[in-house]
Amino acid sequence: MRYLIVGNSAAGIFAAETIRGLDQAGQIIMVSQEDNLPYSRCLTSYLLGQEIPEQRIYIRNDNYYSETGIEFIGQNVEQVDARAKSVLLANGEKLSYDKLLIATGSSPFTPPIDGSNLEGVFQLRTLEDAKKIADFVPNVKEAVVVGAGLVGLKGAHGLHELGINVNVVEFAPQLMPLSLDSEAAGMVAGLLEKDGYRFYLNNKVVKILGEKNNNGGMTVSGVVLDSGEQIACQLVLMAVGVRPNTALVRDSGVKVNKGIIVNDRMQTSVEDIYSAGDVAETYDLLWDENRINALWPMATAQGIVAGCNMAGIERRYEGSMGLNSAVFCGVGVISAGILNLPDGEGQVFRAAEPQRNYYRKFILRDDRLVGMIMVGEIEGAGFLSALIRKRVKVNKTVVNQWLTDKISYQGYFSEGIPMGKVGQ
Amino acid sequence: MSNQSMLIDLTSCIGCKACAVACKQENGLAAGNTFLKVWLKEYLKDKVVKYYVHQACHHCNAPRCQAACPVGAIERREDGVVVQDEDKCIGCQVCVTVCPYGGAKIMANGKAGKCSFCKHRLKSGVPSACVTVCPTQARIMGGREEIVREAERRKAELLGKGCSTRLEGINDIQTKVIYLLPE
Amino acid sequence: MGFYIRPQVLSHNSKPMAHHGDMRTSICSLCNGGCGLKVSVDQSAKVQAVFGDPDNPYNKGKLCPKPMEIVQTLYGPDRVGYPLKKVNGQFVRISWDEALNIIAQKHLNYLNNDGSGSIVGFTSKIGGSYSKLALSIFSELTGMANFGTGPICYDSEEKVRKAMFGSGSASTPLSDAIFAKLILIIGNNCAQTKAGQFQWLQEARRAGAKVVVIDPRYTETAQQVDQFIQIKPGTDGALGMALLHLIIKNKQYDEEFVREKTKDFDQLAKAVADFTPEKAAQITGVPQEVIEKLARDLGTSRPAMLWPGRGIVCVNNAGSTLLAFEALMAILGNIGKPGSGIVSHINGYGKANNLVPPEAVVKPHRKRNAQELYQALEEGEIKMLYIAGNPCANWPDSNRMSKGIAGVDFVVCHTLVLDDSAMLADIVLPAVHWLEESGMQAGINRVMQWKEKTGEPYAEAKSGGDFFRQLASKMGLPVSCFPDNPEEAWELERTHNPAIVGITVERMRQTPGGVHYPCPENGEESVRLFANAVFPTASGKIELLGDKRVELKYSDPLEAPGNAGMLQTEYPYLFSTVKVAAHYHTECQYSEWARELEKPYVELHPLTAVELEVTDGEELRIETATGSLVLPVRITHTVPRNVLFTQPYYTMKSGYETLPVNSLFPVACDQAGGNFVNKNILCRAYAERRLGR
Amino acid sequence: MPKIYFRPERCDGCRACELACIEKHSQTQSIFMANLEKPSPQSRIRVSQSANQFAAVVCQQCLQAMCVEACMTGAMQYSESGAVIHDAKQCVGCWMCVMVCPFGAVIPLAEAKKAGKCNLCEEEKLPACVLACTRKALWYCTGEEYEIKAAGELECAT
Repeated sequence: MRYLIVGNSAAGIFAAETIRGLDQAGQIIMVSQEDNLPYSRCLTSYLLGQEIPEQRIYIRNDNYYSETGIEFIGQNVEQVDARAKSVLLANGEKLSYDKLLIATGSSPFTPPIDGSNLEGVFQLRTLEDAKKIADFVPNVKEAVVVGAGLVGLKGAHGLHELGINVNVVEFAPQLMPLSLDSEAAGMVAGLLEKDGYRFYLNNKVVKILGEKNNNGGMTVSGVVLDSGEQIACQLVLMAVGVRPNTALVRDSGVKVNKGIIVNDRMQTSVEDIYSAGDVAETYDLLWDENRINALWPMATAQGIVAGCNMAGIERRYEGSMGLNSAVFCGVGVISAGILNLPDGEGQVFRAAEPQRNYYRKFILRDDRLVGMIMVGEIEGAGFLSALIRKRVKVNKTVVNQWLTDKISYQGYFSEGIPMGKVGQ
Repeated sequence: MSNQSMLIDLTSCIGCKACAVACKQENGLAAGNTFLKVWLKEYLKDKVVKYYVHQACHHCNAPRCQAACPVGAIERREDGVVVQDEDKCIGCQVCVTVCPYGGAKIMANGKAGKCSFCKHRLKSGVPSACVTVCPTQARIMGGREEIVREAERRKAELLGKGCSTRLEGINDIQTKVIYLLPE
Repeated sequence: MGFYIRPQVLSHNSKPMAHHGDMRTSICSLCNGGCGLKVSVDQSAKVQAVFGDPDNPYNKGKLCPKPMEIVQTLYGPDRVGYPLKKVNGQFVRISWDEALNIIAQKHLNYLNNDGSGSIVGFTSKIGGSYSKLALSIFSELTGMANFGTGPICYDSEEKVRKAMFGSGSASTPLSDAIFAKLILIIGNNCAQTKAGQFQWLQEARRAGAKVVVIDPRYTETAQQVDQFIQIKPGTDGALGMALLHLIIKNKQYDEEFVREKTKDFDQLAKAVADFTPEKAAQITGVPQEVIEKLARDLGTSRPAMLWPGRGIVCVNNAGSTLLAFEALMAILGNIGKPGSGIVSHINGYGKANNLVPPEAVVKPHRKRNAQELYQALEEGEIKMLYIAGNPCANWPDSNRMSKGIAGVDFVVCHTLVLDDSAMLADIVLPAVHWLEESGMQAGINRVMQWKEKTGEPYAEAKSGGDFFRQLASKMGLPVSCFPDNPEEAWELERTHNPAIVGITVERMRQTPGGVHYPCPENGEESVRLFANAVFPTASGKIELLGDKRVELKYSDPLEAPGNAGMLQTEYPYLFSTVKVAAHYHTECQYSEWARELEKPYVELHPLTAVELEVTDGEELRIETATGSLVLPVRITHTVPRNVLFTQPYYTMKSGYETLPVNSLFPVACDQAGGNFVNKNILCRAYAERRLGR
Repeated sequence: MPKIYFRPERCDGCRACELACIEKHSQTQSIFMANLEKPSPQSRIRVSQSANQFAAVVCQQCLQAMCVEACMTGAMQYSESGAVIHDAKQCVGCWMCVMVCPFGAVIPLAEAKKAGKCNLCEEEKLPACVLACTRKALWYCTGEEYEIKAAGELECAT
């Protein structure tokens, strides 16, 4: 059996390791645009901020490919030919496969802003991006980060760690609009502002200004906001979102919506082609529809499921859900599930103590926990995210206690919280 | 075949363990994996009490394993069958530690496993494998009321012979599998 | 660095069976219970699973665990698929042709140089009726003496019964239990040994029968019945004689039947005249009142059935015990009527005669009994052996047997698996499993059922029927004597045996549950023997004292063969084997499931355990005059003091890797001259840890 | 692989396990000094209460551990022996593991910016908590041993 895996991040390597574990004899070929050892993209901002040395960004050791018997090819895959069961590499070479996994992830989206091609405009996704920024920052004092999502804020943090003044511009009225509510976002904003960050909410960059540099090119000198305000800066970090890398499957018959559509076995609409990770649109168990949940834990779980099914062991993927964890100025922030239900739907439990950066919010729908946010004391958060995943009815008195008490696993208790029928 | 109950009459069990092997065969369980374990128990009261324990899932009405499973891999279906989904199981074995009956068991690969009431057979209206083979009617299956009636009848009959027994699963704790035990 | 994936947890533990397979009907050939099977077979004719046949009137779809364990034996790692030849201690694969050539040449050599007596067969029930018939034809053509399962299982029982009634077979089908008023089960844990048919006893009880179990152990059978009588091991004969004494004294016997249909009644009465219940109570440990009550019950409950088990057959005083109980049934008139008689798995239906033209018959130039065989092996009188079975585990003094077999010049083993005996062979031949061959299978209900072939033979496995025919051809023997297939074999057997001539393959196939035998030309079945009260003995009557080779006289098991001459001070305990439902002799141990269900152990009374300073699970070494064995202890109140019980299913060359228990039993037969003894043998025991282990 | 099993019906909530764990994970290795240390050592086993029932929650060494799947730095992994181990050197304190552990058994050590979890006291013969548990509510054994032990404890009611 010849397994071809496109992409060497979370989904790709977990799939490869699963296949290797189940099929010692099979040939595993991994192709990636990035010609290096598997590393964690989530750690690029840590690398940028010099919080970790480069070697720690790699999540597998130096001899990884040879030890696991994976053939690695550092090439971009241009095109999948499903009928011929082969892929076309950027260097013109063709690779055939018996089972193909597309785990190409996603790429930052660059909005059409005037000046976005100037020197000093960056995005932060890959190791290479981080290195490029690192090379550039010695001349930077002032930076603008476009987008206050998790990626933007982590990038901002990296720059801030280097002693750069960071200005964050966000279109929405709050930070992290997809993973926090306004109250928690306000709390995070307060924390960061105290640390020297400046936020421009309800705003967007309409133009990036440039000036001639010594090399004859144009370098960033500032940005113009929608409000008319100008911010002088030497670096712009674009973090306004990502798009799945689906270009390689065009004309292959693989159905694509926003991402590649897969079933609960991670199979695409074309036989023997599987997809997992940020590029795949998988079942979201809270929204009960296919969605992209571009998250590390989902990518690994999907990779394992894909690997099993590719190696002939039928396994089903339960589904994804939104889950985020971040630390701002030493304060942990965790959110999970559905954070904003339409008005009148569900029930919300909330507790806030801004003076000690403590916030908890639990969202119930049909007596089931569907979402939560925890700022500050985050111990036991996993039990709640598991409850959300489990979709069981919960006892409201206990949920109320969790607003202030320690949260702990209840399954040992005979009157344990999760009871009743699983599912919707 | 919904609302099916099972009676396990340990006073009629001859310990041949056909049920245990039928279970293995039916559910494709390799050595080391058991949903049903039959073992001898013996103690002294006013007489020697000797019977074979049938250690397996009782299919509780309020299963503790379901409450304890952190990932929702165990579910009590509408027909009362408590099923476990191997795909969801993460192998924490908590279901095993909370079950008062030793019903959820540690399988050879470390994940948990348990009796599924042969749910694949129920679908086609066939009783569970263990019931079909039992040579002594120690395992029978049928509608809940019918099974409870039969259990009470056997209990009364045994009492008439001076043998006191106890029924489990129809009083304070309700289970789909009812046990008639010698006392 | 650790790992991020644990592949072993990704596969599924259970794969519920999809019932797609072709379901074929067959008959279980393990314990002679004759349970109907439904065998699910896949497209490549591989057996997938075994179920009970709901249409079989005898087991009604119910089953014990044994047949379900088969699939694992059939395709398990121990199964032999190809002929093997031992070269420098290692087995190498050879062709059937080469194997047959070697065997034929060796056989002819020994036959010419050492005589027919130098070649001996050890066969058990491998294959079925086809193999059995071919073997008997081959034996007649070559003068080869055969040792079947008789000496280790039923010889005493069969001989005593034959001497009394003229037929050694069971006289009554088990299904007759529902007509009985009283069923006496003695030395027989049928709940374990005939589990698939146990429902008949339950039905009998529902129909009003009283079931009495006499056993030293509180067995699973004893648990399920109306009365359990615990008796000292090996003293059943005394109980039987006291019962005879009481029945005769109280004139509760069937006077007319005794007068018309039995012989030697006066001698019988004389023999038990002084065997009072007081005396029996002293010997057996059964209170006098209980004996008297049982006699009254027997005297007043007719019809009654007797179901003796190995507990009174494989013992050193079997003959007189059997004589006593069967005479008891006879004088009570419990013979030939519905719900009476003797139940047994012995299904003798006579031999087919004249299969071989008289001029071609070769008589064995030496006759030996089973005991003498050991010496003959040791002294090199036997040059060549055909083994189909596992004598190294199932015959007593297994170490001696193994040594004997190892010393034989040339050993051929026709076998399913590489067991203890096969390992000693020079040529190993792959045998078909009984599910892979059709044939006639008799059962505990006195019926002959046609067992259909279900699976295709594994690899190059061959039936004994084919093997002996092809061997005969290589040896230049008249091949025309041999049948070509199981159907033809049965046709041959039926037409050469007037007792079963009415039972054709077609008739068996068409009759659910099979045909009761004998069934002569007129096609009439005999549900129970002696229904016409005619007995095929010399006198035409029941000879109450048999052929007098066995005396109706109680003999103390401690003074009887195997124990006589042993010092009780040195060997203070008794040692016995008892069976479990998951195993049939040593055959099922190649199933992983069976090994998981049953682990060997030795049962001890708590006080015996205290005396031996062992607790539950600790290892105990048991020693007899012939060997020693270490087993974990299971303490139980259900066994008498000073008696140790273990099970006879484990061997060295299987997953158990335990010395076969028969190595502890001496080569001893009871007075009836039939059975080897595997119960009530003196032993000593001590905690294994004392040896510093 | 042996691991810690918790038998809920035996626990009386004495919290000896927590204390023993704190001592084990302290710098001073002193049950008296441990709580005075900075950063204060954290117990990896936590006793929780519901009504009058108690339960000790500790890493269950899941076979398909959610923390291993969620860890974006590769710090959470399976050891050769099969335990779930945590490589503190690799950990950046992102609390992804805290976010997913369904038992809440991964402890965020905020001061150290590292996750902390039960390591079964790998260098000891028996985990400290198991030793400390007087009610024998914590068992340290393999799955097979657990099955045998637990079957032995089954009430007649089975």
